[in-house]
Amino acid sequence: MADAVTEFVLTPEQQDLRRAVRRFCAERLGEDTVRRLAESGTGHDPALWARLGGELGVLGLAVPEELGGAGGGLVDQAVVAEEFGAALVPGPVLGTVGLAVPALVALAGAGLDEDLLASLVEGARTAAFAVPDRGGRFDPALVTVTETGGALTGEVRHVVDGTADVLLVAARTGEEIGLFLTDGGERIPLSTLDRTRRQATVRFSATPARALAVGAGAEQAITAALRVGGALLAAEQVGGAQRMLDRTVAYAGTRLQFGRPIGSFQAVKHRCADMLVLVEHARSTAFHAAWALQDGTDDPDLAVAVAQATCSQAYQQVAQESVQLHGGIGFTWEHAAHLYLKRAVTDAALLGSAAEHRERIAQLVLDGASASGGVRVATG
Amino acid sequence: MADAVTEFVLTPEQQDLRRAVRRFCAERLGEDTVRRLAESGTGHDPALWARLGGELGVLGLAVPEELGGAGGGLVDQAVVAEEFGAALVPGPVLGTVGLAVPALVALAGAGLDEDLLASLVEGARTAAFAVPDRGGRFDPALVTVTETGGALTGEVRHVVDGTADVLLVAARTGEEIGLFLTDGGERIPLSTLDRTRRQATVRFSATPARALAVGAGAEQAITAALRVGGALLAAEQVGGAQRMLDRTVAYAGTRLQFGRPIGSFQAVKHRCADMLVLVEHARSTAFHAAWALQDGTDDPDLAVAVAQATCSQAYQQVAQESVQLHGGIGFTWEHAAHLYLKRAVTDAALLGSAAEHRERIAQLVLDGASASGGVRVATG
Amino acid sequence: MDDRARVEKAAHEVVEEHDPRSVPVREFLAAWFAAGLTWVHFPEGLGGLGVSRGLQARANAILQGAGGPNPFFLNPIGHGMAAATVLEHGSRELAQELLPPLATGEHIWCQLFSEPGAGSDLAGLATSAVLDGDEWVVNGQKVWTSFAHRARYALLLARTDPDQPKHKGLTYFVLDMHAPGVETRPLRQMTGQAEFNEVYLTDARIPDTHRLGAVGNGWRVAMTTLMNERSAIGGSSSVRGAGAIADAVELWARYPQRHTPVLRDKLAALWTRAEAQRLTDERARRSATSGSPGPEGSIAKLVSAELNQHVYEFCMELIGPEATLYGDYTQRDAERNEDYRGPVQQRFLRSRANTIEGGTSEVLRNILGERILGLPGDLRADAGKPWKEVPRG
Amino acid sequence: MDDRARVEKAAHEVVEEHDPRSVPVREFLAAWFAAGLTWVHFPEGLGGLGVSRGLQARANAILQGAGGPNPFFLNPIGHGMAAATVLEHGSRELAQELLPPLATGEHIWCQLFSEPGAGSDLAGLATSAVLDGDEWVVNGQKVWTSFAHRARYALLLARTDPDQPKHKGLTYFVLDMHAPGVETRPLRQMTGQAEFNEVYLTDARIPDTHRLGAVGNGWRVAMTTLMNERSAIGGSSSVRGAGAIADAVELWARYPQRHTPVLRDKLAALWTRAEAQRLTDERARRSATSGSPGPEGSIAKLVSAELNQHVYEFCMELIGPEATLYGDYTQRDAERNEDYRGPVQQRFLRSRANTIEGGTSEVLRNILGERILGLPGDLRADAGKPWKEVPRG
Repeated sequence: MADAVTEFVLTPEQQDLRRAVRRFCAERLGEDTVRRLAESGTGHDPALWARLGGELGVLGLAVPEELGGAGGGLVDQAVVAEEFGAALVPGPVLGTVGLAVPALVALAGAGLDEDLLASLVEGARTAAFAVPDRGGRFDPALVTVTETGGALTGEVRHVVDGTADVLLVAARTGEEIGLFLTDGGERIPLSTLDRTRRQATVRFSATPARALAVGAGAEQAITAALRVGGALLAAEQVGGAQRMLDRTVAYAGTRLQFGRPIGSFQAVKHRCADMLVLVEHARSTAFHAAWALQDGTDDPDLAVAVAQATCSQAYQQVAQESVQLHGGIGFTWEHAAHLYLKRAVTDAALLGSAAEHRERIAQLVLDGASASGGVRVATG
Repeated sequence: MADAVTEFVLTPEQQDLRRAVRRFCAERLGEDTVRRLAESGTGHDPALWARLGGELGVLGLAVPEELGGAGGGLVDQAVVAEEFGAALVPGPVLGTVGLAVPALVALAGAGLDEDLLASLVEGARTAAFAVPDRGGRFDPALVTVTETGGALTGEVRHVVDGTADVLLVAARTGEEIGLFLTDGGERIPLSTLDRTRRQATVRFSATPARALAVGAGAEQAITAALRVGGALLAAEQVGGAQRMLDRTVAYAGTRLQFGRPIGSFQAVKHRCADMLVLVEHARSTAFHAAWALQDGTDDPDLAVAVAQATCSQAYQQVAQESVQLHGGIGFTWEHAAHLYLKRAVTDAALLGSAAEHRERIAQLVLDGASASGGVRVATG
Repeated sequence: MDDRARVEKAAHEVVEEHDPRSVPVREFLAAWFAAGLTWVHFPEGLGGLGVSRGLQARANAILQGAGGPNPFFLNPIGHGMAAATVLEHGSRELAQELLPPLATGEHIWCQLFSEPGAGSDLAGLATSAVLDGDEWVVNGQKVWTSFAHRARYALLLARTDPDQPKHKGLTYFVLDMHAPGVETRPLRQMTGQAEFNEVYLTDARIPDTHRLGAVGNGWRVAMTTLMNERSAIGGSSSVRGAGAIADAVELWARYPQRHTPVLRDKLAALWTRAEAQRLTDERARRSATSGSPGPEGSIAKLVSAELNQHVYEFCMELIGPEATLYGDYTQRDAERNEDYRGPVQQRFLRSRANTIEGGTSEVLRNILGERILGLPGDLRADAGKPWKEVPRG
Repeated sequence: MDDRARVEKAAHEVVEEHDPRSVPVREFLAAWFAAGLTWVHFPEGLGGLGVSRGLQARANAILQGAGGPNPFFLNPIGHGMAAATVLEHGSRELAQELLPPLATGEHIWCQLFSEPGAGSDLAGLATSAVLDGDEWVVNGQKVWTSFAHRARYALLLARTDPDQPKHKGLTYFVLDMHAPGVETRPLRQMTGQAEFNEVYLTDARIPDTHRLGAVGNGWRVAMTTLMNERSAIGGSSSVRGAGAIADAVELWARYPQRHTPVLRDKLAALWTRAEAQRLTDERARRSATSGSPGPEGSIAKLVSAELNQHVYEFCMELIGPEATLYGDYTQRDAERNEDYRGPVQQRFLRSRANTIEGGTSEVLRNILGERILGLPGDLRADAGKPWKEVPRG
């Protein structure tokens, strides 16, 4: 204890950051705005996005200053992601901030397009990450897009924020995997369950693209991006779950049935207590992952897998309980609960399911376990 | 509906039978007696057993009259098993009534030892079933005892009631499996978790034995016995779970904390409601299995697997909840809850775990499933 | 001729004289009613033959065997709740007026019980009915009403005496949904659909002859209706593997590339639970001595609601990335007798209401604990107080 | 010299002058106490140096680095609960008398709170203390007492005014366990062991100087003790994968023939939950502004109790048929500072008490709901009533 920066203890600057983002979201991204954008064609307001990048400056907090970012750490960005998740901020939060920007940062010195990175951080342009994953980790065998002569051919499904201005695309080039940049390709928007987090199928047919990296450099950048994306997605999940818990507790404290607040019934109170535990666990694992990636203090694979396994389950469970404890009103279109439930279901399926992350955890902690000493078994 | 004998509807005779057994257990096999026997060397009182077989006549209800039994159906025996489970009757209930007797009945006409069967039904002798199973079903590959020249060699572990007078033993004889009868072998009692349901390791070393059946006949008898044993074990589990539910409800209705019965708190009341559902499900599946085996009205494998998967989980869950809802007193040696918990844990491990039975259910209902029509998936 | 033969004879005559495959449905059902086959245990002249309720299954079997419709699905509230309530608590004249068009589906019925402020605490409802001459004047707002936009009549529970404790100040009415002051608005759900309605009552008038039961006796009358409702919602199919679990098994077969041993075990566990509940329903049905729905309905409702949710959660996990897609949120007014359940993602969302509608799982666990197990009731904040003094909101 | 340097210097001096590897434990701990290192935040002369509690970790690190004992394990109730309570609520003379032998482990302490009729409802306890001159005469029965058979002193909560509402009529004492009228009997558990005791109090006498806090103020004094207890029970290890989950992982490695993908997923889920709780404990520790245990302790206790149970349920499933065996039910008096946990079957049985002892999970969920989330309290049957008029049993 008592290090200058202690894991889990937010600095005063980070607390200010949190308050600023929360205020911005409350003023500019209230539920009405979120609903309006959710029902719009693109699901996204470029002007608002530019304000998040410019005025507020919270889209590239972990990007080094020399690359046009704020030069902070991933924990800063996680603080922002938590608030974004709480407010259900629509737009390319995951595609651009969660995946594309970290990939570009990882490519620093190796083909990095600094102008692009700066414009993404400013919110002037958007990007998505057209790289298939298996359980949130990169598997070259899944790459079906091919590159020949500076052009891409193939299809990637379920690209989050896939209608963004530019795409980072994993493609086979000869025997290797490369990471390519293109603003082309056919973008076929999908009809998503969560209209605040859009996806598209992306089709390339001799689409011109520029190589950012090939071989080990490309794979390292992809792996880094998927890890950061997993940690930031977990922070978003924490924010959504906390917001649903808060709203449920507020409702249970004021809604009267049988002449008393429903929160005075143990059936309701104890479920809220269980939601509290879920949210606390989610927050601990999400921020531990951000700290571990930022400071290199833990196995990044394990930290992210624990966060994703925990947060995906917690958010879904909390959102479902929230609907239940609101009763009929929580099932209506007018109430916000379903917006969070749909986000929770969506986030749980992105960058690896909880089951897939548990499998990774099992590989890391069980497969090498030894049976030295310890617990005995009575053998009759 | 409206058949002469409807599944799930007990006849007046079966209801009388239930009352008679319940009365006998209350008078002769109360908790003090059960505890005394549990702490005794053999865990079993031969005189009491003989009264169950003779005076009460409830050890061979499904045995045809011409073989010395009552000529009833398996449902009659399940009614008795439920009461035995409720009273934690010690002695060879599973080994003799659940497994050995059904095996001998299945052998009718093929080497059956009628005198033996009659003496088992009368409670004059006891038997156990030294046949390894995998998930409650017979797997010839597990048989390691071998027979040559009328003598057995090998070991069987975890034989329930393995210190019984005689053993039915599965053994390899040449290329085939045979079912053998012996009163020999070394019987090594195990120190069991549940002292009312004993086990032994049985070792044969050129132990004389008589062949009851060899080949298909032996395997059919073993399969029949394991199915009947599974159904009767499920009925015992129902009895134990119901007894624990009843005691818990009685306690919750009278124990006062905070000036009111603890059962008036939803935290307690709702757990009792969940226990009720578990017990009701267990009863439905256990008696369906008995009816299905008795009348051939359902796939016997499926009916027994559903009963075992359901009852093993239900009994353990109910017993654990019962300890919890009794609070500290339920954790003491003096209170009966632990006797039932230990029985529940034991029964869940015998004749296949719930997980193994679920695997069997999956084989039967999922592996052949077809995707015709039905539910669509929104594909964006 | 015994009752069974009498029912069979009457049923065979109707289907012979009015081939349900060719005669218009209402005409056929009018003949079915006239023959006393709609509810065989009802009195003669009111759609019945005055015989045991158990014989209804025999009549229905003949009806279905001849290709006839299921009258219940044409008018679920009418058949499932209204008919028995009107018969038991209305005058014979009222029953003669209301039952024939109910039986034929000419008059669809709905139920006006729940209110925004009275969900689990239904008896706390606030809609008022005040006597004015020989008419009652009704004001209030009802919600979660199926079929309201198509219904001709409603079962209405309203408060007639706010000075009484809440259960004692209620009265039960039949409301003409075409009366002035009755306004129906669709209520959109998270699925995008509007399966239910809100109903606003503004000085709507009901003749006193359309009161069911005595003034102040409405709660007792409503209990019959609710028992029937829970039984109807909870009653699982008697066919093994049918219902929600069938969706999961079909999806399992369609997504072999998504199979894992863990999902396989999960689905087997769900299937086993569905089967255990099916057998429990079957056991309750067979061992029931009376024909009226009892507390077993509460077990069925509790289990099937939670099971439905777990089944569709499983389905969403099974289909993986496709769970993040959704066809169409365009608002549509869904009706129970078409396939309103949609693709599996929609079924998942719809299942979230299962543990709320028709009695929350929390209320049902209280019922199981108190009415079946005999545990003591919750402490009550509103016990014995005049309704108007109990805090609401 | 700042406080940290002062603590470090004192600690190094003690371990240099009294090598904990060779000096008898009590002698060493007496020197440790004299140097003010037992509880550094306590006043000088009472085992402390009057510095920040956070520096205790530094002192302990030096102690353990030199191979010294963990004083807590030698006297868990004494260190975990009694010391702070005596310091805060006793006179300085009393603290000077009681703390040195407590610190060295010469006097083991126990806690006499729970009664057969007062479990979750601890404040409803019935043991009476009546003033007779300058002594209190105590009668009653206590239960679930660890270490009672070895203890010299007990923290006792007794009722001094039955006419007050239950929380207001309690007073807190230090009881000499060697006094006449104090009888200790082992209480056998389902494991066969007797880890706890019943204590019967028959006209046992306590000098008024051994009262902690004012007459009638016992509940407030007890709250400090209980917060410390919950924190001590619930506090999980800060080492990843330690505790109960380590047993499961070791068994997993020892039973490869029993591996299935379903069990693998289950164990991974348990491990993940244990890790999430460990991180949550860590987060609470690091962001705590005060050094005293807060409501986070209730989360830790709730989660670790249920997790322990699930871990040992998993172990029993993993070992299959061997779960049906048990070494030895012979009654033994177990003590917390030896390995009383035994083989895994015994640990499974022992874990069933985790959700009862030190606050049931039901009570803890109420605490989380009310004290952390701010939800309204349960309706109370005993609010404001004199204790003697509240039904008990």
